[in-house]
Amino acid sequence: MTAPVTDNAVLKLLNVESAYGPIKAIRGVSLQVRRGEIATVLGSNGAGKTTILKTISGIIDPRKGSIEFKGENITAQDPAHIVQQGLMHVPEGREVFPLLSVRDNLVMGAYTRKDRDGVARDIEAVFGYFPILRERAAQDAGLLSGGQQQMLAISRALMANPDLILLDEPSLGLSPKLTKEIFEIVVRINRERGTTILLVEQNANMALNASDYGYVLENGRIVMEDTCAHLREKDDIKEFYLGMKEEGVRADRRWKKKKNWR
Amino acid sequence: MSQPQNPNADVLLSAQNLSVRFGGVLAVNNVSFDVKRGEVFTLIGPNGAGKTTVFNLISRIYTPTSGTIDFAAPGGQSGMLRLTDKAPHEIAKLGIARTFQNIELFEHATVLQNLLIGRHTHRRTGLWSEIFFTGKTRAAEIEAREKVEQVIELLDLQHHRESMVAGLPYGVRKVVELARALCTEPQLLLLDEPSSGLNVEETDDMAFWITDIKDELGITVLMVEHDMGLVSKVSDRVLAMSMGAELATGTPAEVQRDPGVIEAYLGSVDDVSSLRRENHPKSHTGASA
Amino acid sequence: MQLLQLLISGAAQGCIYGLIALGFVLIYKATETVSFAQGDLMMVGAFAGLAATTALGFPFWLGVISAIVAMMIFGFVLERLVVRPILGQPAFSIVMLTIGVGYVVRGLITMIPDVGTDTHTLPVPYAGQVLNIGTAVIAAEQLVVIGATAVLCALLFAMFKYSKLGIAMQASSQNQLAAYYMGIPVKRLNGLVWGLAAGVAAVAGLLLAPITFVHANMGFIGLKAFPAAVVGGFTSLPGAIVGGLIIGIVEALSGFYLPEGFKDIAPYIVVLLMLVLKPNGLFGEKLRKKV
Amino acid sequence: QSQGVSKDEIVLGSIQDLSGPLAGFGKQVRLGMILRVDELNEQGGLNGRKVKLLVEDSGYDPRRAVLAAQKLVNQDKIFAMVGHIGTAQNMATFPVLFPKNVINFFPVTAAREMYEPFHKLKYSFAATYYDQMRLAVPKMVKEKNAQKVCAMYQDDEFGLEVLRGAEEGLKSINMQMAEKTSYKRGATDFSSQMQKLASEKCDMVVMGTIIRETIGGIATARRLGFNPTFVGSSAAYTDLIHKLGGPAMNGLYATMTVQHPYLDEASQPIRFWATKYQTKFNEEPTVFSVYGYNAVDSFLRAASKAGNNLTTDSFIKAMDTMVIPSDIFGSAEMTFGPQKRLGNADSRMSQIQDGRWKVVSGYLNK
Amino acid sequence: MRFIFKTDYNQDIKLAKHGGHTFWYSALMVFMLTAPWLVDEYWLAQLTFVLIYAIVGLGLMLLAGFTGLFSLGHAAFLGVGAYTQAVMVNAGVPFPLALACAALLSAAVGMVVGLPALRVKGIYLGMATLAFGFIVEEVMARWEKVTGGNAGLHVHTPSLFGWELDSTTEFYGLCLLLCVGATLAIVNLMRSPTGRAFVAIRDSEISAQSMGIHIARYKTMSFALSAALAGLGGALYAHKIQFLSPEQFSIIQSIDLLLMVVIGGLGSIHGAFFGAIFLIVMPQMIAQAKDFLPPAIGQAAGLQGTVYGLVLVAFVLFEPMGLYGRWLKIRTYFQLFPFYRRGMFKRQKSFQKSDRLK
Ligand SMILES: Nc1ncnc2c1ncn2[C@@H]1O[C@H](COP(=O)(O)OP(=O)(O)OP(=O)(O)O)[C@@H](O)[C@H]1O
Ligand SMILES: Nc1ncnc2c1ncn2[C@@H]1O[C@H](COP(=O)(O)OP(=O)(O)OP(=O)(O)O)[C@@H](O)[C@H]1O
Ligand SMILES: [Mg+2]
Ligand SMILES: [Mg+2]
Repeated sequence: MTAPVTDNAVLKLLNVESAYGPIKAIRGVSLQVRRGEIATVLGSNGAGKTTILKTISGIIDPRKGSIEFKGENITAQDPAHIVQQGLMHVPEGREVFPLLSVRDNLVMGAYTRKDRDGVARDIEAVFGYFPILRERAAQDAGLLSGGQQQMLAISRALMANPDLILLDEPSLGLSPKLTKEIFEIVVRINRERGTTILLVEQNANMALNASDYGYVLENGRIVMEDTCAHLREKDDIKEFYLGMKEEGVRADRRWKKKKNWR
Repeated sequence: MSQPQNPNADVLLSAQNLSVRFGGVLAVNNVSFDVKRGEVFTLIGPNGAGKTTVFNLISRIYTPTSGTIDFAAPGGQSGMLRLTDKAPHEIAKLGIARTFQNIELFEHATVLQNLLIGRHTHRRTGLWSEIFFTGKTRAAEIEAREKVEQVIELLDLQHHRESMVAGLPYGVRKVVELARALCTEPQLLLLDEPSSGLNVEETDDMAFWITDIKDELGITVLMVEHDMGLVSKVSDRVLAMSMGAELATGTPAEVQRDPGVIEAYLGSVDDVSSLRRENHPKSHTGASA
Repeated sequence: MQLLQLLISGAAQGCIYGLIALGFVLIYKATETVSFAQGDLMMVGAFAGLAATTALGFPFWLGVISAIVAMMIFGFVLERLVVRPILGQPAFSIVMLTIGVGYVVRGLITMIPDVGTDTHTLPVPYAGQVLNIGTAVIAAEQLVVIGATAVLCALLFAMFKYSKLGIAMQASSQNQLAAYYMGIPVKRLNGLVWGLAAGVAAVAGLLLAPITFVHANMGFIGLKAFPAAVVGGFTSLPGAIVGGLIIGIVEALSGFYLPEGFKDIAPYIVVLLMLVLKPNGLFGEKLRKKV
Repeated sequence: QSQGVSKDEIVLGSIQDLSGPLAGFGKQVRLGMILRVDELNEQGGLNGRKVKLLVEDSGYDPRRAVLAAQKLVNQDKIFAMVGHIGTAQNMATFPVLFPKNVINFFPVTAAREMYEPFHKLKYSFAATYYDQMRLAVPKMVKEKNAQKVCAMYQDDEFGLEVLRGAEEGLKSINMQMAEKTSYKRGATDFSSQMQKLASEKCDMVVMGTIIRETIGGIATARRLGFNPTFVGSSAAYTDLIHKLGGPAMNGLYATMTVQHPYLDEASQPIRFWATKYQTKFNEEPTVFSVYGYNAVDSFLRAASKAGNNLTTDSFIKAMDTMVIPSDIFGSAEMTFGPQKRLGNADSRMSQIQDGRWKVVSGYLNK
Repeated sequence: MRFIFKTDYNQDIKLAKHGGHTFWYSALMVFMLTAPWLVDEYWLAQLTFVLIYAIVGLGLMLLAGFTGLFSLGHAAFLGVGAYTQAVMVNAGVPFPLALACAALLSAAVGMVVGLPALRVKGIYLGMATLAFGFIVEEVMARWEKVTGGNAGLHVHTPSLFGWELDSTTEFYGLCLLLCVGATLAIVNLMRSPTGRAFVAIRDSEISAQSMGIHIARYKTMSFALSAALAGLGGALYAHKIQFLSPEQFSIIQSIDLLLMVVIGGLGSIHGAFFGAIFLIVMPQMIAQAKDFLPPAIGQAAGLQGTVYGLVLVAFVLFEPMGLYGRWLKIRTYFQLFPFYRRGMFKRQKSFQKSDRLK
């Protein structure tokens, strides 16, 4: 069964501006994610991708602009409230509960849910995706390896059975095999449950293949947006994000680097 | 203390039959390897294979349940030092520096201060000289800054010199951590997933840097990495681990061809187009318009 | 026989420390801060009981219950007014805050004309009765403390171990950011924790009142409960009770067998020994950051 | 001309514990002082000078007492410090007062340091705890035919003074303290102490205790079935003992210098005074109210004797021949001289009978 | 906004970063030197207390603010210093020698306390130091032969070869001298490897260790230095207050000291001074202010504690960075003057993380 992509936007950002103290991290970002689609934000280091996601989930209060989720204005709301509306965020840097067992971490993922049976079923489901978590179910999450924690962080978000998942670099620290698997799972969840996904990912190749629509962020501004099919064909994208450079360009860059260096 | 003889003058670090157990988990299981002077040696393996644990054993955060680690004595002396007999803070002094998988910087300090802390092993001043800030201390401070500036220039960090680490994006922090490790002027550099969180272009830069570190600075590199592109580009030899045990060793190409490695680690050949939605949604105008 | 009486007296006193330590552990487990106001909340609880039974003329049990409820509300309000605005600041800010709150609460109680500076008794129905155990005796007041401590400890233990709420409280203390990401209403839970802690404090205050009297400085006994919590491990509820018992018994024995002065510092010597020998206390988990 | 005295005003300072462990007492001393000051000012003052009383809070902390004294002496320019509470607190302020020639008048503490070693600016009124116990203990031993005298005392200067007095008194009748045990201020558990005394089979226990500890200690002893004769100092002579401790306190002896002003006291002048106090402040007076009242009263007597030209020197001169007669509260006559800075060393015994203090002896004199 | 272009490493190391610094600190020094002629005796005495507490505060700042080790028993070091000084001066030892001994003995005690600190952190360290504080207090009370026990100990005026330092002004001069010296010492330390090692330990022990920092040694050193300054402050305190008794060095004093550095602003040297000013001036202000209140409130028992607590709570609520943080904002406001925007210092939401794992 494949859920169709519909036209109405679940998430809408309008001219959002966020800052850390005097430093503006994003400057007037507008984007929208439609129900059932996978959208992605590409951008180099420090472009402000994480900041956008944090602003959406209420961890940062924007200076300006508004954020709408499922038709409700959630600008600067309490993060817990936003999650209760059905929005889940897989943060950069895992952020597991280090002194709780793996199982309790998963239970916390389902905090907003009332259906015990559904939760039990979903725990089995994520154990199916990542068998290592079942093995370590009673271990403190803080003792897992980096990649295992990443699996836990993703699983924990799935436990909430949300309408929209914000994924911040899900493949961070995962083995090539698992990276692929993770994306397969993400796509599967999108297709089967109709969960909408907003994805931030350094592995642009994966991201552009798995997503439907993409935004390119530079210095806190959106500079390009299009369907991923189109983006994949653009030369800039190919060069800067997919690493398909001609040898000449590459050597040139190498030389520039080298020149600075005695 | 027994002074194990260096069997091979080329070997900088030698781990023999390392094992470590945490409760029921055998995180590292009888692993042996040698890192030769001047090479880039890479550990790969599925998540939870025990790669970081090997690093932690070398930097003495953990003590092995069994096995030994030896390190060629600094200053060109013959013979090997038994690392497993050393205290954790002595490791840096011997010339081993490392970065961390989850980034462990001094958050409430500037980049410059972080790098200066990296110079700690080269400290020459005493407490009293520092309290009175004598000429000697001043000279030492200036010298430390000169060294730090060289690293800043190498890694292009000028822009961030005075920024607080807490406010830096993930990618920059990775570089700062590398810079801090370089400031100790190590013989052996341990890099735990240097490219995670970097995009393709930045990963490219990282590859250049690692090559430069090896070639120009003559520093031996032991690294853990998941990006096979980077691994093939810079490593001389690769050790693949799985479930704590050794899986395969060899050149990057050899290891990548190993069926065991493919099975446990690499997965099927890269074809990610299968992820695409079969029927593309029709293009829509963005909200930003 | 001497020894038996000493052990019994020590254990009874130890339960008092344990009871107060429960409050510390509750707050620590759920918010990772140490509340220096716990002793003062206890004092306010005792005064509340006093007000209910004497000024308002409630019957004893009604007075006790209304005092506990009033204190829980007070805890809620306290959280809302002063703790919530700085939620997310380093734990140490909150420690300072509780010290400030302690000062204010003690000062305000002292300022109540005609009541604040005096010492009072809380009339309890079981006052003055004693129970004979062989040749040793134990006062009814102490017996009640022991019983209540056991019950409270069991309840709180079950909450943290098995209820989603209790786990969520621990989760928010370990990683507040992640707790928000999970949709855990951290603020509301914090309010609940402070309410509960104030309730526990009120219970302690009411139980202690017949033993130590009600006065503005009765909260200082909290300083003896710290050692109890540390010995037990600070994160373990049963540990708090065991720690309390150890401290109480050590105190009783050293008061009897050792030279003058040792009784007062014995708890602290035990703490220092404990921290040197077993830094995380008897039941504290051994923690290490994985890098 | 001395500081603090002007044409129409005399400024007096006092430091009380208004927020610490003795806040209850500090408050009452202050009210007692205010009562007397107001009486005077309503009558037009002393030689046309009104008295202004400044009270600071020390929280029973010597450091804060010093800061408060600095404010009073150097900023407010007080003429004298009157009725300052606490031994250590007083001692700590001496170096602030004396260089500025400010008198420390009738501090509310019965420590010997308040008049010894001699200093021309020290005046003390109360029989010291030391003297109280030195005289009371031998008398009680004889009366009760006690064989083993023991002590429980607070581990501070106050408790030690009681202990030392009792030991000295025992020496005078060739006895020794059989066992002694101490506790820290604020302690709530006295079981090991009392068990220690019980196991020694003490038949008289000297209590170097104040209020809650007196009650706690005696209650614990009674529970353990240990019933010696308890003898306390004037610090334990307060109505709180029987009000809080209930019937278990009956039988406790304590020394006293002034009588507790019960509102229904048989003595008419005390009843009148107590009612006045009650009406003015809406709370019942205690011995501490009396201490405060008396301190100011005695000061005024001396100041009035010093005449219109009130200076520190003239005040001291007036005090040199001062005799303060016995008052309504039953304190003994006080006399002062150039070298005699303690009013008297007399106290009486009283006992709690049927939930109330009763005077049971005349003045104990050497 | 001031931009500083750096052209020389020395510029980075220099204490005064620009002309403004030089000017203002010189002005402050001039004021401090002329203070005896500018302010009356009462305020000079308060100023002396401020200097003494600033010295202690510098030490505690080193420990708590820079090394991240919170001590709940710091009054014990103050006490050790004070009693050492008192006993030695009373025995006729020249006071500079006594000062040195006070500082050294405190430092030695600090090292001993540092021992458990090597294994415990956070709240456990707080409890260890708290326990230690109680024990020292008890020793001061029980060791009557030396300390005079609870009866207390009078301290003679400091004298040097027959010259007595008894006037308020002279003693103020001494305190000023020592305070400036202590400040320079700490400032120097903080721009040297040792100071950086402290900060490193505070932020991440594991990575400090991997940078070659001997955690145990530096923690002990931090304790020793901090205790030495507390001992020095204690010695001066002994002279200023002239009467010592054990309860002056109780947990209340320890908490006051901690409040001082927190209210001043953790992690800044200015903070120690701001905190000291606060600690001394605040109770005096309350005492002064209550004369203006209606007597029913102004004279009520407990007022002082209530106001003190309220101020403390208000500080934590509205200025968690302490007085120094507030000062920075005011300064920035003026530097930026016409361009200052509201919200510039608006705090972003912040989130607490377990510091059981560090
Ligand atoms: N806590 C902070 N304080 C100050 N500035 C910050 C903070 N966090 C982020 N910034 C700044 O905001 C900008 C955007 O950061 P953000 O983390 O959103 O980047 P990003 O696109 O997610 O980068 P990365 O790919 O490295 O994760 C950066 O320039 C960074 O310096
Ligand atoms: N301190 C510890 N206590 C218990 N288990 C541990 C501890 N440290 C590591 N482990 C376990 O040892 C195994 C190896 O962990 P390690 O961190 O070395 O993996 P890794 O190879 O670095 O994986 P990744 O690529 O995901 O970072 C994991 O299963 C982990 O859960
Ligand atoms: Mg990011
Ligand atoms: Mg790893």
